[in-house]
Amino acid sequence: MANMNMIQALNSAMDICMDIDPNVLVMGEDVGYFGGVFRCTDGLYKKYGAHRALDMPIAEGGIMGVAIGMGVNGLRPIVEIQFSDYIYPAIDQIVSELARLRHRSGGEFFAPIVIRTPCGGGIRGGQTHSQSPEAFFTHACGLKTVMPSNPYDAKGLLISAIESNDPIIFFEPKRIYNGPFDGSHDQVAKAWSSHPLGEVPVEHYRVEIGSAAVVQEGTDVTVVTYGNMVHVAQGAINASGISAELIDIRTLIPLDIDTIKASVAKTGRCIVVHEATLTSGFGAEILAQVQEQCFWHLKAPIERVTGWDTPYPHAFEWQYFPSQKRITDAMLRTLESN
Amino acid sequence: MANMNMIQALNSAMDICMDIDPNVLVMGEDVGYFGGVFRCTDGLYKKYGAHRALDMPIAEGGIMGVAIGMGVNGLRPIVEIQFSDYIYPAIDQIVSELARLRHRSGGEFFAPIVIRTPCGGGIRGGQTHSQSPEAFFTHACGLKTVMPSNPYDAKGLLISAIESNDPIIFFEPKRIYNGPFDGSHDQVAKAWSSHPLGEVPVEHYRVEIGSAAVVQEGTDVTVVTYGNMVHVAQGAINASGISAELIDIRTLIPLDIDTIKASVAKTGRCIVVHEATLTSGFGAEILAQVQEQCFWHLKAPIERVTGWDTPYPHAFEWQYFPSQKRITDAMLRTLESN
Amino acid sequence: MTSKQPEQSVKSYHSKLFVPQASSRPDTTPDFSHIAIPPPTDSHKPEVLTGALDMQDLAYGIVRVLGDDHLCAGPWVPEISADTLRLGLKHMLHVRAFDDRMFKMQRQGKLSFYMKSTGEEAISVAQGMALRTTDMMFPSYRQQGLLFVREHSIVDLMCQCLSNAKDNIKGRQMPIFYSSKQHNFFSLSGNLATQYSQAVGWGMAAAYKGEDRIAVSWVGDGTTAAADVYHALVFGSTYKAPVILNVVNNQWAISTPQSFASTGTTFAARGIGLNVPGIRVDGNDFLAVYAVTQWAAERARQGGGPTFIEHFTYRTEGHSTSDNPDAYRGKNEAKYWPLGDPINRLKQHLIALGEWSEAQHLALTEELSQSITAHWQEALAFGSLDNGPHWPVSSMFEDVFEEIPPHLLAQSQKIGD
Amino acid sequence: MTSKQPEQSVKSYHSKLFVPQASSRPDTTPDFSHIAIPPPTDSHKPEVLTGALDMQDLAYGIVRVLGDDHLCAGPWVPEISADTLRLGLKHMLHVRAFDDRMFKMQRQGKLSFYMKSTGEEAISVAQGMALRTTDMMFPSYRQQGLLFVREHSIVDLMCQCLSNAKDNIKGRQMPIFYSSKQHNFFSLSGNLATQYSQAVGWGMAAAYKGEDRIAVSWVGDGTTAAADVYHALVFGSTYKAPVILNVVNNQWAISTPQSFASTGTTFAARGIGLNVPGIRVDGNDFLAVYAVTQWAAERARQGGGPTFIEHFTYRTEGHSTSDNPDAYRGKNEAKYWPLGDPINRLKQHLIALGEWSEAQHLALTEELSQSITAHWQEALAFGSLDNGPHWPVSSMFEDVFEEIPPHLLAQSQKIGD
Ligand SMILES: Cc1ncc(C[n+]2csc(CCOP(=O)(O)OP(=O)(O)O)c2C)c(N)n1
Ligand SMILES: Cc1ncc(C[n+]2csc(CCOP(=O)(O)OP(=O)(O)O)c2C)c(N)n1
Ligand SMILES: [Mg+2]
Ligand SMILES: [Mg+2]
Repeated sequence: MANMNMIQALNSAMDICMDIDPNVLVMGEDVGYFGGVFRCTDGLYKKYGAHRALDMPIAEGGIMGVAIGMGVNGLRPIVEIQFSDYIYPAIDQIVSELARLRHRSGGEFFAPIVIRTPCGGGIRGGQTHSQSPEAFFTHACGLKTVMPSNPYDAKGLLISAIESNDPIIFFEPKRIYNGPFDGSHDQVAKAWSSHPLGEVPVEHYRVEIGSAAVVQEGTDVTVVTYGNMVHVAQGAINASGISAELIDIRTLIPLDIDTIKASVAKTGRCIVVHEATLTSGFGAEILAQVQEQCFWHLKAPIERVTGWDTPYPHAFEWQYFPSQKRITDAMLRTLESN
Repeated sequence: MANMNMIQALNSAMDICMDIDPNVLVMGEDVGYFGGVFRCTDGLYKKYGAHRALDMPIAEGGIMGVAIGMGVNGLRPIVEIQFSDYIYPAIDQIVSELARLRHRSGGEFFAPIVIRTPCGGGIRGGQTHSQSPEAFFTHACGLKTVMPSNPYDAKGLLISAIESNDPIIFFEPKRIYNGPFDGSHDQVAKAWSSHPLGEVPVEHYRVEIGSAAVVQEGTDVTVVTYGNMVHVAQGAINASGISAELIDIRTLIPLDIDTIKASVAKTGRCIVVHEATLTSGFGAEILAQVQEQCFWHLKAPIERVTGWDTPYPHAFEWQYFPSQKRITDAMLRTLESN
Repeated sequence: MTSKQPEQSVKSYHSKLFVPQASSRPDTTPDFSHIAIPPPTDSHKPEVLTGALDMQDLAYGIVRVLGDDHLCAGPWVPEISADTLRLGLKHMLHVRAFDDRMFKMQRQGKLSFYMKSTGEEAISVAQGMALRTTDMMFPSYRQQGLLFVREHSIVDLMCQCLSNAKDNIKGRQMPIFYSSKQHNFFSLSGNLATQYSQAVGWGMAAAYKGEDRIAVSWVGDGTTAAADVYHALVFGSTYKAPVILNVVNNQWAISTPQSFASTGTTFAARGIGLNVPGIRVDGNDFLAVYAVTQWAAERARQGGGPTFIEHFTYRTEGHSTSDNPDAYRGKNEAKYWPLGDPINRLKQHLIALGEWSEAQHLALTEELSQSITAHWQEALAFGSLDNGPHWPVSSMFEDVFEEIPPHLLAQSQKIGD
Repeated sequence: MTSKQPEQSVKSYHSKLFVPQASSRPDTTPDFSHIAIPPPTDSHKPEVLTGALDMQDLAYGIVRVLGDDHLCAGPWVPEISADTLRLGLKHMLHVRAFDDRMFKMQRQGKLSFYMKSTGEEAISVAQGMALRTTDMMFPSYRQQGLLFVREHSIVDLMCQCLSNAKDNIKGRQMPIFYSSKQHNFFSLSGNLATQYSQAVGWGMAAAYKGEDRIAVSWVGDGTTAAADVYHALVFGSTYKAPVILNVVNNQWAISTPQSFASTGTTFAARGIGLNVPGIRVDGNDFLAVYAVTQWAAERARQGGGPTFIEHFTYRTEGHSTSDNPDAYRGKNEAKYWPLGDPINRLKQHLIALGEWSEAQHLALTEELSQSITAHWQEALAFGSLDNGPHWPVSSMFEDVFEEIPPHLLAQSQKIGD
């Protein structure tokens, strides 16, 4: 075991997989010599060479097209999209090609690609360095969508993703790269060394894609969330003293609805939290499934606490980023509702 | 008033707006000389010339980029994307640029664009001529999303869209271009002349964007849907004899939740129907809002009847396309649930 | 709901916008006389590793081998036996017979859709024959000829078009969207151009693995405008990927003339500024296509990177079964096309060589037409779109992922509902 | 949760993939000696409506006006007064002073981010001056010089960077993402290249309306790989849109050298295959940039369509406040750049003309630095990102649509929660 932040954990996952399998390579803008603008691929160029830590032209659509061809030819590309805000030029290749290839070819062709991309706000990045576009990908069948909330999961999930034959979009909440962030932006930043899940095995291990984690148990309300917001929700739960069960779904598709169901069956109340904009966010899908499957257990309407339906504003970062207070208020409303 | 099918109604809307305002022009692949592969822009080239019914290179991303520039320079482009399955190359320009321009420039710049695009299945088009990607656009704040279900609405909504200063994605369910289709694919196709809303004023009129229509009243369950599925749902309601209130939302964003709320408050039961794939479809958002706002009225879980989470299959079109039977079953389940 | 019309804000404009023209429209007479057709002896044949700029003339000329006298001439004459030529002719005739039959079957309601490659058969057949079977092909939808060269089962092609129980892609795609891993023929996409940059990635992987296989891809003239074509050129050139990038310039993109994509110059020229040599070739000249493809394949294998080949040809028929070309182009425009018909030209060449005769041609045509008929009956026996049998309905939920996840399993269990 | 490692499926490969190199890395000495720098007299100046292919040499050479002797020479010497040159010099010095100050303010925590244009000032300043104020500009993020030429309020630029109550875009974007409709300066996007095809559309609209305004856009060398650049070229050329498309080749794209985008040739060459003339110009030569821009603007106004201009320059500093260039390129690589510094070159020219002196230069530099300081104080008085005042929080919900729809109104009422 070693202390790692998210960046180191992700780096370790890639390093291990590249070491095992020469078909694994990392590619993207500035990922080679420089090691990525967030340093996630640091050292891989030196260790595996320019051919396997491959700098690429600035054309996300081109990077994806090329990655698919590589995947079809037996490689296992790990593509970095520098910011998830810049994934849109690649959407056609992802949605029309990558996601559908196995199906449309009757199972003959597939491309085992992982798309890693930093997402989310909280870093003063304004509207083009703060987006959380995960919901788009959950609507395109054929893709798995993952978002870890800590170094342990990050490494284990990334290894699972690299070793999977399905295409996977792997979102990395950049605000927690260096430490868990509970939304208290006016306090000193914490490091991952202060968090139990900052303890990470140095060797190979997997965290299963499609399984949620119960972060902490509780009896009165279920809080379903992922990424960044796990820590903000945890902060809210701890500060409020509410007995909430906190679920980190970790994987959006396939969603581990059973774990959520079991919890809501127990608590009868549920709130869903994410940073992405409200309308048609993945919260709507979670809410829908909980409503469909736990209707008779529900004692109060399920609430969503999310980013607003506006572009992410530079000046109002902390009014946009869902706060502990908004989460606590939602839990309280849910508890009071009868 | 005149009898029009959807194609004629849309054509009339464009013709009227082009006649009024020289800043209005239509553009896209095969929309000029040929009048569009579905003939929606037929005659406009002859009447307004090659400069205003503008054939374009096959690059949806380029078409959108160029349209935005035109919009910023005072024009009001009506862009046709030949099939909504081919809108993905334009997504970056739509989501990152068109949708955000007014906001990011503090209100200084905007582009009043309508993107018309045929959607949906039922025409043996396989997975790349049958998609219903509307939910993607509902998650990108700054866009309005419209889908008419009949000629009257098609014309009135399209005129409203062309005259709006907001960017609007206008989905046209191609299966009902020529007649209302209630899912009975083994029966003789009906023409719009057999439908009251095939009677369309020849002159200028608007149907307000953001207002739903109660297609028929009922007491026991609310069926919320749009596009194609309005007719399939209506068929199911009529055949089953269930007293269902049928709501055609017509506009996805902004959603007329008040009309839905009033209905569910009355019926206490609700199902949501669309052709798009289930997960993170717009049905999830509708369900979420109904649950949030009508929780205490609900006597049964809200159900979704949708396309499956698979690409649209060529051979199994009628197993994929939501059938009257599936809608009836869902209504019955909802009614039995207590 | 009727509201009054808004007032006219501005008068009309005097547009200065340039809008390209078509080669003909229904009310004009086709005229291709502005196209200069050089004799075969006019072009030169560079060394395979020549720099893109140093062979620029080939992007603006037309590489030809078969002259008006039906004999070979010029520097591009390939080494090719009469047997091979006869095989090429047979494949082309076979494709044409197949296309004609399938088109008719669509018109009779047996198929939901069809697309012919009439007039363009030389391109896929000659290219397919000039490649190695281990080379990977990323075609567009008008290269069915490649599958004939690679001896794909004709019955199986028909079964795909019928979406029946023997369709290897399980009824999932429209007719003609073939996929055959066994034949190194990539799954066709309905989305234009996407396969172009994928081919480059495939080639990069081959180079990365130290192999000497190459990738080959095709787009139409209209499709050259798509972003993926640029991506293919940028990435292909940056990493010197072993690929051949073909543009089949058949003059039309549905109703839109090539002038909306060519920017008033040749397509072949487009690669040069990205350091990719461009060659324009007479796409109806079997031998010229063959020779140019061999050259480009050799360049790719030697590490010289991509070649951008424009095949100058003509789409003799409609775009697909969904359109009527008489609505947007001059009647019989194909008759005015100055480069003739590829089948007829190869036939005349073989006859001129004394290696073929009208009688043999007739017999072969007849034989192929009969075999197509037999294959069609055989294919129908495996089912049809309307009447089945198909794959089991539950198969729809397979292959979305490698294994069916719980939510899809649940949906597949509901489908009986 | 630990599972055992999968077995190694294959051994390692002997890659044949070509991967481009950098001009230098921290462990190598910068070397630009392979770049041929032609004298100003070497290039020719074509008529403005010359065909793209007929002026191809300009895409592979370097148009220069200021020679090593700091005097003008060659066919591109523009007609320009000493007053205008002095104004240009002043703008460039002003931009540099502004950049230096803002960068420092970021380092002191006053701004969240900043990007300098050091070494590239001649491009935006000379181009801005060669255009008409009615021409519309679609810049990337390193053309702040344009706003100085158009006399944008310096305080207001700073207010944008501070996201304060006077920020004309209401605190919505990061520093430097300016927007000024009044100055015909389009709203900057964080997404690279998107503005390029928009500029073409803007120009098409101008032509459609019969106006003679033109649109001008800029991308960096790295950004040339983006799809929108191709779209701009394809659509611009197809409709002969009145636009100038600039590539600022400053040799780096964050840590990635231009070799990952240039495909081993010049950027200027890229337009030719699309019938768009390409001109490579010495981007550090104020007079050459000015002259080439005048030429391209005239071509556009006369209906000749787009010109693709590559400005050959060097990014003297880091990419932004977020990176340290010493981590990925040779130390002081800028010192090795063979085309010098644009400010110094114009200064030396004016001195050589007898129109300027070291003393004047010093005085002007000092004056500008003081005015920047004064403006900064003034701007700060309107608030800062961390301490406000800002626009009211509710303003966040405005401008998403023209009018606030009910669901956003509801959200804006909840924000107090
Ligand atoms: C991305 C995308 N946009 C639009 C279409 C619709 N479409 C299908 S074929 C076609 C024309 C293609 O013309 P060309 O590239 O010249 O090929 P050809 O049909 O002549 O072989 C169009 C517009 C599509 N399939 N994909
Ligand atoms: C679509 C997109 N992809 C990636 C980025 C991240 N990014 C910002 S600037 C930059 C480098 C651009 O380099 P270049 O075009 O050479 O411009 P320069 O910074 O040198 O002026 C990158 C990759 C982005 N902003 N947008
Ligand atoms: Mg074509
Ligand atoms: Mg650069």
